[in-house]
Amino acid sequence: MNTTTTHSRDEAAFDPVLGVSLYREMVRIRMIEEEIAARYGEEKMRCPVHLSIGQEAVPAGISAALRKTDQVVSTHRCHAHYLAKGGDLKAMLAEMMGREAGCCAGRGGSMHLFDRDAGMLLSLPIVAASIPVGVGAAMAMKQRGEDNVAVIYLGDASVEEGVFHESANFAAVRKLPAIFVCENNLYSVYTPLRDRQPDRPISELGRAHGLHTVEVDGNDALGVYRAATELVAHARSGAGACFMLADTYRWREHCGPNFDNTLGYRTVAEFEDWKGRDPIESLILRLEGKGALDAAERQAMANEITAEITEAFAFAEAAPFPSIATAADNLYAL
Amino acid sequence: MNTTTTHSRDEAAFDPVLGVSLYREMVRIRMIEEEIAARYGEEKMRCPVHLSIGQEAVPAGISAALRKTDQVVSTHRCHAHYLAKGGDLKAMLAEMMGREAGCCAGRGGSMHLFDRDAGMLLSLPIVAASIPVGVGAAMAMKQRGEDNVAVIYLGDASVEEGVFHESANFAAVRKLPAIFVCENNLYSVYTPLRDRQPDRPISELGRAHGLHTVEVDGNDALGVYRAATELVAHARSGAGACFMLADTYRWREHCGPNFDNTLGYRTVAEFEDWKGRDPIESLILRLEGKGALDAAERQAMANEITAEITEAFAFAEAAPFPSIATAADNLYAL
Amino acid sequence: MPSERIITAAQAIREALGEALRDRPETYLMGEGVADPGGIFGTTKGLIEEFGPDRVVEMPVAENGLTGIAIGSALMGQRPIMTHQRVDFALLCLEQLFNTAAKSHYVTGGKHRVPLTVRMIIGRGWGQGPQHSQSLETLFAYIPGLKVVMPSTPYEFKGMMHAAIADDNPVMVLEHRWLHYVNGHVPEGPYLSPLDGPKVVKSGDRATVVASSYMVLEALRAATALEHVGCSIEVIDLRVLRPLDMTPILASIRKTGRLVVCDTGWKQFGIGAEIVANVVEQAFDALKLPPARVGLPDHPTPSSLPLAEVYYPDSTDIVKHIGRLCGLSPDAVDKACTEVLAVRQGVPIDKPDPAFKGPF
Amino acid sequence: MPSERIITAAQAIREALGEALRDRPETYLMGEGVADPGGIFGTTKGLIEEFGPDRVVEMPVAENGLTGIAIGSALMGQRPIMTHQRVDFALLCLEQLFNTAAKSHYVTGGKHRVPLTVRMIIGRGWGQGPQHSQSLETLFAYIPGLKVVMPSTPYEFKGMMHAAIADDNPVMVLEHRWLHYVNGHVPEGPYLSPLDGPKVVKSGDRATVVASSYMVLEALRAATALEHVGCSIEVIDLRVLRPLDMTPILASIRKTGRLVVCDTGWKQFGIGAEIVANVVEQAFDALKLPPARVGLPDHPTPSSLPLAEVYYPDSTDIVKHIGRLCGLSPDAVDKACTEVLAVRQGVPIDKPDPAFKGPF
Ligand SMILES: Cc1ncc(C[n+]2csc(CCOP(=O)(O)OP(=O)(O)O)c2C)c(N)n1
Ligand SMILES: Cc1ncc(C[n+]2csc(CCOP(=O)(O)OP(=O)(O)O)c2C)c(N)n1
Ligand SMILES: [Mg+2]
Ligand SMILES: [Mg+2]
Repeated sequence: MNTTTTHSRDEAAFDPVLGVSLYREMVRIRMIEEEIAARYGEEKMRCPVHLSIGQEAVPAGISAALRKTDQVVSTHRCHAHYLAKGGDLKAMLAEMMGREAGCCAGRGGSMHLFDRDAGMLLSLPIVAASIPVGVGAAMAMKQRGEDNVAVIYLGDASVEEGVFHESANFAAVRKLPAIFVCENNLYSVYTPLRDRQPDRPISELGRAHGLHTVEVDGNDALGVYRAATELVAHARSGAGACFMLADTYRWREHCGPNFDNTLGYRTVAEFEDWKGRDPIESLILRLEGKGALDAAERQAMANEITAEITEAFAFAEAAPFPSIATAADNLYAL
Repeated sequence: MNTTTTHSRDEAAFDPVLGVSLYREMVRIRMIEEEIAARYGEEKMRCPVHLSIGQEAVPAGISAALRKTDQVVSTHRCHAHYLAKGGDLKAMLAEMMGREAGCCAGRGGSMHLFDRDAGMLLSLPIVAASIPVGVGAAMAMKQRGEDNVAVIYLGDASVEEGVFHESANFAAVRKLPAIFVCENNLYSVYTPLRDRQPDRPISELGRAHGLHTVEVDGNDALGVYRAATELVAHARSGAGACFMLADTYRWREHCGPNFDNTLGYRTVAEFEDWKGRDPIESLILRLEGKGALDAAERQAMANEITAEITEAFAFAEAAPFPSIATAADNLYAL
Repeated sequence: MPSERIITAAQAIREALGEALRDRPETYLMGEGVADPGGIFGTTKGLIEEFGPDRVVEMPVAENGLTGIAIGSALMGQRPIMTHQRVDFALLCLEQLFNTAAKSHYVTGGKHRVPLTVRMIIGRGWGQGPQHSQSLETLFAYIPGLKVVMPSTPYEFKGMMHAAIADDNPVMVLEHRWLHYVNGHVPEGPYLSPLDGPKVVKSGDRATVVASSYMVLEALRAATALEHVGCSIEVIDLRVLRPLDMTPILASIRKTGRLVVCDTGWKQFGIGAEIVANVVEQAFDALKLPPARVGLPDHPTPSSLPLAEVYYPDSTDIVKHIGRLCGLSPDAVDKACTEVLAVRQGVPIDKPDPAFKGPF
Repeated sequence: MPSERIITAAQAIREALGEALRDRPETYLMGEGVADPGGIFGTTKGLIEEFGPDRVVEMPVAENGLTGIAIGSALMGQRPIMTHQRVDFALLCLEQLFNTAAKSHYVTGGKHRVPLTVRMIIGRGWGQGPQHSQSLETLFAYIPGLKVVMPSTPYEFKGMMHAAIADDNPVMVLEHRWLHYVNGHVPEGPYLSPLDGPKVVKSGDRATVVASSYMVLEALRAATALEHVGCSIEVIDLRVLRPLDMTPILASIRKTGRLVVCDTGWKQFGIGAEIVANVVEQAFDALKLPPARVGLPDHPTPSSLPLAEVYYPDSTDIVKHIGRLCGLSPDAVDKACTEVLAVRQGVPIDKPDPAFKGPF
């Protein structure tokens, strides 16, 4: 384990209403991701997919602390970030199917999800490339006197790219309203952290760059939310840029719909251990402990979400492909 | 001031013989640099020059702890590093005059100083570009089972470039025999540290990357030497990569032979304060305190060095230019 | 006589890398994924087990730094072989490649050598989108001091890999990902395919097609179909983009008088521009008609399948240019186009062409 | 009627930047040195005093990150103007420029806009050596989605700077450092020089010289000397390398039938290759003789003065090519060469040409 948790599960501060909404957000993300996995073999989604199953707590907790006008940037693994920030599900699925109704009009595929109206500024498939873009969004908002913040999602591998450091240094020196959220799922594709970084918490990097830094349990949506609330307030007030380290775990293969524990790059024991810390299951236990959400309510929610997903897939599948006459359009803005 | 000094001046451990040799090294560097400055207006040295006057203690102290087979890489401000590591003065001046006898056969100019025989691997004019090259040298020596170390000189601005972090991370994770030596002279061209980095010691970056890290007074050649000895032993033993932060000060303009305090980017008071901490004068005081080097001995040394410099300039000025027929030579190695 | 053994280009690369690691202690592999179970599309698979983590160096995601590290080790006499799973990622390390690697030999008057091999894979297919599918060989070809090669057959992949590793210069090896699946006759044991320049891979007299990488297969397919309609064209595999040796191309043009250049990158400001300009400068009088270029249209790669289908040129484009240059009848052109399309069997453009299985 | 006021290109740039900062609150400058006493060769001098550190953003040395930051702010509607004191430093940020900036408008189906201006200065002179003197416009010109411009006169520097800032695309402005010293007629107040393509800057009928940036001055100097020996050539300032509009060039070739292209970069795989290839494709029949290219020889810039003297082509090279293409007598060529050399007054190549003081 690469980090310590400073924001622990504080049952006293537990707010059941918030808990239920975080639960719903996480379940919705998981159900969408599982449906993508289930249908991937149909070859209608003809682009790589990087699923977030197991990692739902971070985006759920973060987005609950954000305004619509706050901006988010993401990576190749952007589905959950997009959905949690309020990105349009239909436009996401249409994008993955290469349709004109996709958020990128079919030009981008699954790694370019964005939704301007929702404050999801962009996702980029080059590791760490979206980090400075998020800092730039923070700078723009500061320059324009808007009191919004920018959240920059990054994986544990991103901090190996120099551009993370360049971005963090600038955000710190200019006290920009930027919040770096590092989802440490312990792997970069198949490579474990120990083969890529020295043995120290990743959060040390945030501190060394002068960022206001916290560690959280990345499988505890409420803990993420509480920490995020504090960081967002800090950044929004002009006090400076922040860094959150959230340990979590990806359940499926790096890219694609399957499980891949048989490959041997990680142990089944490790996988099972993390599955035991399922962010959704553990929240159910806590909600049930408060009598806040029973099985019937959960089922009703699931039915609602299923209907939404079914409709969105139907929409995307029926949506037309771009006309080939438009292939070269939008090379230059007029 | 950006750092704390952990290796303080410990008069008990003062070794006069070493002190005299460090003194000689520093005086030689300064006299060469001053002669370059004096002759620059003649326009025989037709390339930019970045003088090290005021910063002599770091290379003197570092090189005293190194073997000939240890490798050094440097930056645009490479004269002192080259000279201290045993680089050939004649080849350096000939290079600056664009002669075939230059260390780069006149192709490179003052920012490309190198001397393979002396273990001066290369200097590069792109900020931070030589940092990974030095780490690569360390890796090669480790791969080949040689117990040499690589010293990587960098300026305080270098740590703003992402490639520093990429290099430090890899050196740490692979426990390479690499020693990063950051000469913090407080400025990047005209820009002070506070406009470029948050308010924390630069050494925090070394620690966050898991490097064995120390701070030294960069104007105390003996202190630098003692710290370097420890770091070199650490790295050589295979215990891992190291980082040294050495605060010091450049007396003349960033590029060129003149003083530039009138420009107003730094105060005369700051300049005078640092001049008062002249690494050479302060060592003289300490040597005199031990009765180790009197004025006559210093004068004799100066005469010797003057003769060497005069001869080297004469050599370089008499050295032929490259034949234009060779302009395209050595594009590819055969 | 070609070897009887038939293997894929991915296997051929893997074999070359294994042989180099075995025979030359100063070699090592470095790259994101070199130690992965999949082993970079199979090209490094299993090598970590045989050679361990000091020779098969899995890297943090830090392309610029690790390139500089590879260069530094090369200056010390090591022979690093670096791999980027996609050439797009190499955009992060151009400063090191263009400044340090390309110029160190020249700027030291020949004293430094940089025996560095950089493998960069050109992505294609399955909705990769604009940032995972570029073909950036032109950028490298522009820089004096680099060598730039693009093998097209398994035999060449192995031989040129050995030659790149043996070379004392920084050699950029651009590998089209779909060529990895292609079969060919490949001898066992190390051998060198010299990095000496273009090669005639099919002779003919009506026109010259200069193609690189994957487009060599498209050109050969076009040539076969054109042969069937009575038009014999010469196909030249460009192989080595830098240093560029125009001799075989000029010789061919002097024979045929007609030129089509096709490469895997954007047409404008691309490889084809230099070939055409060079031919015009040196063999203007031999040209019967203006040369034509086949390349990507002037926009990023779209992810959506129908847009990708029209994005990538193929053998039909070559056939059509040849038809025009050689004055073939519309019927003959149609017939040749129909033939090449039939071979492709309607497989969508985002999947490797099953008919390109070889052996080549 | 040209403005009566004569200022240098550096002053013209500074004026454009100041006007933009004054008139458009969404603009800001960013770059290493923008707030320096010297102000990037005078082009940003004093602006920090007028606009303060939030609009004139001195940056840490972190080209890649700061480029991404500029892009992010542009996506949010700001209009960053970024400056690299040497284009060589921009090698560190090509990933952001080529992937994020160039592709965001296309990949979002037109929803994102990147109104980013990047100024990159081409170094030359005083023994800069191989890594501080490159002319890398070709790299940018290759990338669909970027605009690439190279102004050559003070009037154009100011007008094109305004146009670049007003443009909703990422515009790369490549500034030859020695053009900063050149004088010209420049109106006060903002005006736009459209980024629309090449321009005939001197008309003539014997041959067409297409030149970019600093080479426009060399071409004009050659044209004057050739005029004196009775040979009238047309000089076209390329101005906009991307998107490339060949119309004025093709029109000129149809008139003259002869072409020399000269740019500031390496000849091989350079800008000239595309111009020549394009002309050959579209106006083959109009060409009386094979076009010629003038560019840098195939090696890095040497620092040593005598090597630099033979490295950089100048107006004599243009005169010689024209002499050959137009069949001028050796005497006429000699006379024209002698004239251009006399104007240069024997000043060494590592100092700005005193005779290029203008006004242009
Ligand atoms: C610059 C660059 N190098 C390599 C890759 C290939 N790649 C894609 S995702 C990935 C791993 C990223 O790991 P991490 O940041 O931890 O995110 P995770 O996939 O674990 O969510 C890599 C190496 C890339 N996309 N970009
Ligand atoms: C990549 C890059 N960006 C900018 C420059 C211009 N430049 C040359 S030296 C320098 C300052 C370096 O400061 P520092 O590292 O502190 O070294 P110092 O000059 O103080 O010794 C800069 C910005 C450069 N050479 N390379
Ligand atoms: Mg990860
Ligand atoms: Mg400094």
